[in-house]
This record gives sequence, C-alpha cells and structure tokens, in this order.
Amino acid sequence: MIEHLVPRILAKLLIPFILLFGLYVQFHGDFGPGGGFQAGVIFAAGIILYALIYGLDRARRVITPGLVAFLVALGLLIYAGVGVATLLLGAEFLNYGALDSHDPVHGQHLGILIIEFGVGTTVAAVMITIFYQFAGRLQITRELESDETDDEDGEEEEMTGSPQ
Amino acid sequence: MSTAANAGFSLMANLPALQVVVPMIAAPICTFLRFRNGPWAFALLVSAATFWISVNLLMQVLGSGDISYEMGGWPPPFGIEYRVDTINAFVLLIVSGVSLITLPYALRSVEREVPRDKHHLFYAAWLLCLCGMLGITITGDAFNIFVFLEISSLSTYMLLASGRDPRALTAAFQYLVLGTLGATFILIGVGLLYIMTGTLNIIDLAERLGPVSDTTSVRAAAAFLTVGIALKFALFPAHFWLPNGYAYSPSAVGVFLSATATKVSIYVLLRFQFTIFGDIPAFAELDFATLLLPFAIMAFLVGSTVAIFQTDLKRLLAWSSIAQIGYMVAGIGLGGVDGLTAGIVHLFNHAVTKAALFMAAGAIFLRVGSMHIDKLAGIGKTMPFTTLAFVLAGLSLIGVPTTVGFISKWYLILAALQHGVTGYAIAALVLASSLLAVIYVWRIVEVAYFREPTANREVTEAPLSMLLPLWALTIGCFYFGLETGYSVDIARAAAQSLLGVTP
Amino acid sequence: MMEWLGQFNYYVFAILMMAGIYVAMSRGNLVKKVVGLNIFQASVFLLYISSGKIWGGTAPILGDGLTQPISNPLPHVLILTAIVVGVATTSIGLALIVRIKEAYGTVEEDEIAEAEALYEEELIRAEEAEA
Amino acid sequence: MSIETHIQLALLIPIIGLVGIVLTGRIPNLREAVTLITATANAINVWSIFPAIQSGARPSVTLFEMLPGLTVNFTVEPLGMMFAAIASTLWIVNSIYSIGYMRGNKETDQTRFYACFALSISAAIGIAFAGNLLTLFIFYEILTLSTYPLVTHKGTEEAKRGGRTYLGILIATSIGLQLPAIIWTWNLTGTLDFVPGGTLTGKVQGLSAGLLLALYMYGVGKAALMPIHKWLPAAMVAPTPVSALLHAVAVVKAGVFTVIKIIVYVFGLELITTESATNWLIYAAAITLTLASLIAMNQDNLKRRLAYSTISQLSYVILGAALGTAMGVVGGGMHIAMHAAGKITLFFCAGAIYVALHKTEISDMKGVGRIMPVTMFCFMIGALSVIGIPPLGGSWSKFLLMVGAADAGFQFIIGVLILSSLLNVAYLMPIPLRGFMLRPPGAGDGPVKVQEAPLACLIAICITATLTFVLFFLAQDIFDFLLPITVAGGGQ
Repeated sequence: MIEHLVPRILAKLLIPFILLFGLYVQFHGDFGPGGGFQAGVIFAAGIILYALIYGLDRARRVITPGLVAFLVALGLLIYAGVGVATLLLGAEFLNYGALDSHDPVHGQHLGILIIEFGVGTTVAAVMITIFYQFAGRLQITRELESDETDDEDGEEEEMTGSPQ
Repeated sequence: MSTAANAGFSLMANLPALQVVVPMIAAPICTFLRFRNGPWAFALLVSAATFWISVNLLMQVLGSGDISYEMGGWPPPFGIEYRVDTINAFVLLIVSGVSLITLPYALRSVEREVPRDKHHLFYAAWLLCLCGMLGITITGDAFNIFVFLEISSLSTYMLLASGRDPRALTAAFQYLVLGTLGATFILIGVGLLYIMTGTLNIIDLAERLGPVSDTTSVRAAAAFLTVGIALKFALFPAHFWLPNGYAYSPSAVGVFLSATATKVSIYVLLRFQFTIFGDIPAFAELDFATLLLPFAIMAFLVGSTVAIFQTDLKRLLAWSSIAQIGYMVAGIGLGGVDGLTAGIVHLFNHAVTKAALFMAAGAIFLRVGSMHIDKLAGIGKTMPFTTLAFVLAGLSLIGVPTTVGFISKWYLILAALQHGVTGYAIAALVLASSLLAVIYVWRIVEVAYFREPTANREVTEAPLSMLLPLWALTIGCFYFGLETGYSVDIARAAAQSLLGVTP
Repeated sequence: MMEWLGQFNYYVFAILMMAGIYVAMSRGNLVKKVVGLNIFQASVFLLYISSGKIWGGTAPILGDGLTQPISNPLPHVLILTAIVVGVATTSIGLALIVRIKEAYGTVEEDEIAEAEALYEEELIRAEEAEA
Repeated sequence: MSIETHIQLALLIPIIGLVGIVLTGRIPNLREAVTLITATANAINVWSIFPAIQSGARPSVTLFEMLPGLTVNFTVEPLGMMFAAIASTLWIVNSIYSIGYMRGNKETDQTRFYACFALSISAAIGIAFAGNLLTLFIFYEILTLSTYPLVTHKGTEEAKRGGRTYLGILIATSIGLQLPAIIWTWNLTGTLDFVPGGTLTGKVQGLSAGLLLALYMYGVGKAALMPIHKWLPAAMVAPTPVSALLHAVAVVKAGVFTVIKIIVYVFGLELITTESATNWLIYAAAITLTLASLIAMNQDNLKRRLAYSTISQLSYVILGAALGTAMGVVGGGMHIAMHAAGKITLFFCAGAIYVALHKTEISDMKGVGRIMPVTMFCFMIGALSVIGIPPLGGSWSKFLLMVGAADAGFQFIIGVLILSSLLNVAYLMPIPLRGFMLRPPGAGDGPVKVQEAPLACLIAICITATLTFVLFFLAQDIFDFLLPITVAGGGQ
C-alpha cells in the first residue's frame, strides 16, 4: 500500500462533502435539477474515490459486497413497493396522488421523493458493485495464476475458471 | 398477489400492471433466496401467477374488447398507457405459458449446466427476461417498448453466458453487439417519430402520422424501425448471433428463448407495421412488410439447407428456428387477413413445437453429455420416450397433418395462393423448405433408431421432471393441431383487429 | 446558410452514428467494439437532446409567473433512461470480455476463433478418450 | 347400434387392438390372440355397415371442426365400403399368415410389428371412410408414417436405405404436390367435401384443369405412377407379411382408391370426359402399364418382380378412372378387389417359399412345385387371376376396363390392355411352370421329399386362392354395388 499523503488528506476532506452533496441532489430533485440517478452516481463516486485511495479491501470492509447486493435489490423493491402501495389504496399502479387521500399534490410530492430515494439506492449500489467486481477481478486472476503455478500436477482446471 | 380487498383495490382492474410488476418485484426477491431449489421454486410460483394473469387478460379482451390501463393515473397521450387487444393478449399467453412449462423442466437441466452458486442470479435474470418480454408485449407506449426491450435483452445476455461452455461467452458477446445495434436503431426510429409527431403513445402516433407521413424523416424512421426489429428477431441477413447463442447456452435457456424471444420481436414488428404505419397512404405502396418477403423466403430456404449439414443437435434446431421465423415473416409479408393469420398462428405453433424439440435436446444433453449427432447413435433404444417425443415434435416441424405445423403451413399456402403467379412460386418454395425439414428431422431419426448405442456409459431415460413437460408439449403439438378453436380463432381475430377489418 | 447552421447537431449525429457503427462492426478487438457501441449510443442521445431545444428556452422549472418559453423536458427524461441502458450494456459487455479473456487468454476476435476451434477439438478428443 | 357408431367403431377397434397388443407384448400367444380377435371384430363391424350402403344410404359422421369451414368427417359410399371391407377381411388372413411367418422366421420386435400393423389398418379404414379431402389427407399421412417402422423392420443398413426412399418419395409427393392441390381446390370451390358428380365442374378449365389433375396424380405417391413408383420396389426390403398386406392391399390400394375418389367426387366424370386437358392421364397410365410389365420380366428377385407387377396393375385402375366412363370407373373399382385377392396370394407364396427354402431368386426356384406342391398350385391360381383368365376374378375387371375404353372412344387402349395381359403371362407363368415341370437340382429321379411352409401360412394361402375363385362369381354383385358411384346423383 503505497503511501500517498496528499491524496489521503484531500480525500479525507472531500469524501464527506461528496456524500453530503449526493444526498442534497437526491432530496432536492423534485423542484430543482437532481434526482435518483445523479445522486446515486455522485454517492458511488464518493465510495469509489475512497476505495481508490485507501485500497479495495478497506473499502470492502466499509461497504461489504453482501450489503451492496442487498441494496441493489432493496432500491428496486422500494420503487415497486410505492407502486404496490398505491395499488392497495385503490388507485392505478404508481399513481402517487392516492398516497395522501385528502391532498393529492402532497401525495405526489411524497411519492416522488420515496421513488427517487429507491432509484438513488439502486444506482449507487449498482455502480459500487460494478467497481467491486472489476477491481476485484485482478485479485481473482492473480490467485488463479498462483494456484496453477504451485500445484504442479495441475489437474485439468475447468476452462472457464470462474470462481466466485 | 395481495389479498387485501379494502378501499376499492380490485385485482381484475389492475391486471395489466400486475402482469409486468409481479415478475419485476420477484426478480430482486429471487436474489435473496440462497437455499437449495429456492430460486427455482419461487420462479415457478411467479410464472404460474403471470400465466394466470395473462389467461384472465385474454378472457377479458375476448369478452369485453380492448383494455386500456393508464399507468400512474396519467391519461393516454401524456402518460404511459398499457393497451391490451387480441394480438398482444395472445402473445402474453404464449410467453407466460412457455415460461410456466419450461421451469419444471429447467430444475434438473440448470442443476447440471449452471454452477450452483449462480442459481439465484440465473433465476433472477430469467424473471427479468420474462418481465421484459411481457412489458414489450403489453405496453402501448413506443419508448416504453425500447426500455422493456433492453431489460429483456440485457437479461438474455446474462442467461446465455451463465453456462459452463466458454463458447457461450463469445456467442453472448456477439448477440450483445448486434442486439444493442438493433435496439438503438429502434430508439432512433422512435425518436424520429417523436420529433415529427410530438407523441409516444402508439394509438396517438398512428393518428398524428397522417399529415406528416410524406416526409423523408418519417420514412427514415420506418426504415430504422424495420431494420432494428429485424435484427432483434434474427431475420435472415441478421441471423448470425442466433445459432451459437441457442446452441451453447444452457438447454433451459435455449427452450425458453427459442419459444418466446423471437416471437415478441415479431409482435413488435406487427405492432409498428400495422398499427402505426398500417393505414397511412404514403406507406401503402412502400409497404415494409412486403419488403421483408424476399428476406423471409431466403430465411426459410437457407435456414433449412444449413440445418441439414449441422453436426450439433442444438445448432440444427437453432438453424431450423431461423427457417421458421422466415415462415412467420412470410405470412406477415403476404398481408391480408389470411397472411396475417398464418403469421400469428405460427407464433403459437412454432413456440409449442420448438420448445418441445429443445426440451428433448436438453434431456439428451443431460444424459449423453454431448450434442454431437454421432454421440446420439442408438438413443432410440436407450432413451425411448425422449426420442419418440423428439420425432413427434419433428413431425410438427415438417407440417404433417394433425400437427400444429400443418395448420400454419395450410394458412401460409392459402395466403400465398391468393397472390397470383408469384404466390404459386412462394407456395412452392414454402413446400420445398418443409421437405428440407423432412431431411434434417429424418437424419436424427436414422441416427437414433438405426445405429447401435456407442456411448459406453449406460445412458438411462431422462428424469420424470423433464419428461412430463416434454410430453405435455408434444401432446400439445397434436391437440392444437386438431382442435384449432383456440389458436386459429384468436389469431384471425387478432389479424382482423390489426388490419382494422371489422370481423 | 441559417438553415444549415440550425441542423448542425443532426449532421454531427449522422457522422457520430456512422463512426460508431463502423467501429463496432469492423474492429477485431472486443473492447474497441464496446467503445464503438458507446459512440453510436452517444450519437442517439445527441439526436434526442437537440430535438428538445427551443431557441431562448430556459430550464423547465415551474416558478411563479414564468413567461419565457421552456425547452421540452421529455427528450431529456428519455435520454436519462437511454444513458442508464447504455451503461448497463457496456458493463455487461466488459464483464463478458473479462470472462472471454480468462477463458481464451485474448480479446482479439481472430485469436478467439482459433482458441475456440482448439477448444472444440479438445472437447471431441476428450469424448473419444472417454468413449 | 346406429350406423354412425359402427363407423366410429371401425376406426376405434384397431386402436383398441393396438393398445391390447402393446400391453400383452411380453406373452406372444396372448398377443397373437389379441390381434386375431381385433381383426375379426373389426371385420364383423365393417361388414355390418355393408347392408345399409347396399340399400343406398350414405351415413355421415362429423368428428370435429379442425379448421374454420373444414371438418374431420366420415361419409361411407360404395367404393369406400368395398375398400374397407377388403382391408379388414384380408387383415384376418394376414394375421394368420404373419403368425406362421414371424414364428417360422424368428423375427425380432414382433410387438412393434403387430402394433404398427393395427395402426396402418385403422389409417386405411380412415381413408376408406373419409368424407372430405382433408380427412383423407390426414389418414393418408398417418398411413405413410405408420408403415415406415414396418418397412424398416429389420433395422439393417439396407432396410434404412429402403425406408429412406420409401418415406422420401411418399412425404415429398404428399406435402410437395398433394397439399397445394388440396389448398388450390379449397381456394377454387370453397369446399373439400366429396360430392357425387364432382365440385370442380365449371370452376376450372383448360390448362389449369390439367395442371390440377397432374398435382393430384403425382401428389398421390401411393398410386405409383411411373416417375414416382421407385418407393414400391425399395419397400420390398420389408418382411413378406408387410409386403403382402400393405403393398398388395392397404398402401397401394389406398393410393388408387384416392385417385378414383378424386376423379369421381372432386373432378367429376363429366369434367374428365369433356376436358381434353385431362387425357394425358390415360397416356401416362398406359405407359406405366407397359413399362412396369417389361421391367418385371427381367427382375430375378421374386418379390421385386411382384412389386413391378403391382405397379402395372395399379395403372389398370388409374386407367379405368382416367377414361371417365361408367364402365371404366366400375372396372377400375372392381380391379381393386380382384387384384387384391390375386396379388396377396402371390406375396404369401413368395413368403412361404422364403420361410421354407430361404429362396428369393426365381432362377434357383427350379422344381419348387415338387417340394411345395400346395404353395406353388395356389401361386398358379393367383397368377391366373392377375393375368385375367376366366374362371378367376381378374378376368371380369379387365373385361370391364376394355368395355370402358371402347365407350370412351380410346380403341387403342384395348390393344394396350391385351398386350399387357400377354406380358403378365410372360413374367408370371414361368415360375409355376418351372416349379412343376423341372426337377429340383440335386434330387435324384425318385419321389421328391415334400417340405411345405408352416401350416398357418398354408391355410392363409388357400383361403386367398379360393377367394379369387369365389370373386369370379360375385362379380355381378360387385358391379351392381359400385355402379351408383358413377351416376351424378350417386344414389342419394
């Protein structure tokens, strides 16, 4: 782990604000520019910057691959959950007006916020998963080569060699 | 499905939305299930639910005409409208039916061909693919078709590459490149239509296209759309990705995709050609469907001839799929109520026949371990039921009477004969290519029954969980060949509704 | 003259589209194919966005008493989805390339074809040895 | 039980028999018993319909509607009745013969053999009773597919190649030519039903009539017109009981039966006689007639010679139908019955000789008559019937064909028929004569040891030989029975 003093300090300063800005964009998407997709990507950029500076293993301990996989599914379920909720309240699928029976505009406001939050979670989690998978691949191929070299007999390794 | 019946939630009113949402929600849940056979059982349950929904939708449409469902409460020209009429209710039924019949079969086949730790991801991708295809079929919004098309294509790439065979990776990549090209062409086509008319709703688009239809950009849009869709269902010149894709992917994927993916893309072609560009005078003489006719004829001639020389059973079936797609497009190209009925009824007939053939091939792969034809020597004796089912489904591929294939051939030739001398030529070519089908089916019969089994490992009969769906489909090949009340009547009604002809 | 200037975006779209397709089709290296696909998709984004722009239109945020014309927000929303689709396709494409690299040791199409032929012979030989 | 249930039973009994055979596959004796019981039950049931048809009734049963406007329907008329009666009666005789042959020859897979047999008979009866072209086409295809496992029974390389030609030609002609013809007719007339007096009259003229007829005649591969006859000799690779029933009675007879039905009930005799474009069929049949007899003369293998003789006899029936006159059609119809009895005897004898002496080539059949006197005597009777010598049935049908040719004004056809009968003598009579006159090689001049075929085979051979004799006297009844089909009204 090569010691980069300057980037580490800067990262320490920047990352919290990146994440904060991501959340800001997330929750001001209804009346200003912003919304789930952009916020998710900004949030993921913060995590990936952390991983770049402090190394993949530290980042993996901060946000474990298991959690990320769960977040991907959770985000989509939140999105669809709002839809099902409006269904249960008697309106068409994803008709947020029904969320607040006596003030449809407020209902829509609430609905769009939750939906955007779901989208934000999924996008952030997907970006992080993509980064983990591709970055993690280097380690797996290195382990793969090390396995082949040390066990000489090398029984016929499966061609695809896709360990998970 | 929720059972709460409070505050006016009625299951029946929201069926169109549930048709797509149920598999969409099921996919992420499926990634959580890690216990043995968990994802499979969940996927089966969800497929049964989707099948139940599509049956109800079809009954509602046949009962009380087209259904229009405003997604999110926004009225049609602005919001996304799910419009269900006879043609897409029929395709919905085919897609969810095939998924329901393939999953029980897929249990043993996926267990052997897909690494254990990827099962939950495999079935999640399966459900996403199902959700994508159902979405394409049900939505009434042009851009929404593109989005669902991408959902189903992305999950198809994942399904193709999930097997152990490294050749599936290159096949999946090739399909990815061609599929993305096709989808983006469709995106350009829809974009140009949006620029000219300002709306994305299909019905609204059809009305607004009248005045602007004589401009080059609308013709360009029609060209982009036709080429893009042709790429998606592997019409002849753009068919390279299909043989490797279906041959080297896990057998269950081959069964599912061969019976549904191309059918949905042909439905999209029908939707664009007839609902949007159908009644526009500018397109009357430039009718894109008839432009596809020469490609369709090339498809079933080349498809059948190449299928004869294949040494891998699944590649042989994939090439025969290319030929059968040629029949569907020929039916659509011939136009008229008979032509369209021939095309639409062949969607259903080919789905049943090809699913049965791929299931038999998968069962043989499970036991023999290889798809090379010489390895199949003598399986007529060691795997009697599977091989008999394969031969019977092969008869339906040829179009022997009492099978579904015969019904499609009957309507196709009837449609062809109404086009004068060129019609006779087309009819002759259709029959010539079904005779080619006789050759490549009988090649398998001769290998299976007339040669002594060479594989030294004793090859036993396929497990019951695979035989039952296989035989259900084979009997279906004959039942729907005799009792055409369902397939032909619905196809004719769909053709009439597409052509705007009042029955 | 003004006519040509107004359609500048669409000319760029056409050029980018053809460039993207050419690269995707002709290049042997798989990564370059994915790059070509991305160029091609980017050109489509340009088509949509430039069709939504209205001269002098501001961002479509409903404030109080908005008098200025607003440029059409719909193409932007559509392209947001198209971008996500583009990212998804690229990530799956690259994942496949990584797996192909591991399986065949190369990303050049012709070398892959050779490796695949080799794999098939080996498969047949393995079956013969076993039969 | 009403006539309609009898018709449905006629189709169902063989299927029930099939299931019975498959279930009792393990126990040969029980399986043979099931076959015999089914055959007799089927014959009784089919014959029970006979009186109603004789009195002029045309019972009709519609099973279900397969395509909008097209139903699977069975209507029994005299020609169909006769064909079904022949097929079911000879099924009994053939079952007796097969038991002797299969046991004598120790053949394998006998269960599959009997099961496919039952299915083929059911298909043949289906063709006989078919009420429209679609039903006929369905059972025609089922007959082709159910006879394929019989033809390739031995499973040898040679059987595979024979099966390939057999299936190739039959499927290619049926799907390639017959199906478009049917759809073209459906397109022209809007109906596929068999209507006495024909549905095409006035709807098709000149060249297209000739073309449609060509599509039909070369579409019905089983009628073995010259260019598409190759499958018949190729199918001789099958065991003899298969060749006997299928190629002398069920399969080929289905072919010519379809030809007559199409000409009488789809084209209509009036269209055939007036439309000059359809006369090509008379010349095609005449050519097939003579050419097949010539080829038969230099065939050394007994079964191949009988196969080519069948091809030429089939063309007699086609010729009768092609003439379009009442006498010609009835003569053709009657020839189906007469030839069936005669030819099945010849095939049975060929099989018996193979089982007893393992001889297939005619050249080494010298003195066989002395070793197997009964078989060779019956062979002679069968040969005489096929040639058309008076005390045997074949003579009547040839006589009627000549009268039909005279009515139609084609005098040279009478010459062709006479020439062909002489050729028949040339290729059939040498076998019994060499059998009786010469002494078997290697036997001294003392009495020759008699080594007959198994008893079951002998019984079957004698029954069919006497049948040819009995038919001679029944010719008048068959004539009166078949005449109504040629009348436009059809005795409705």
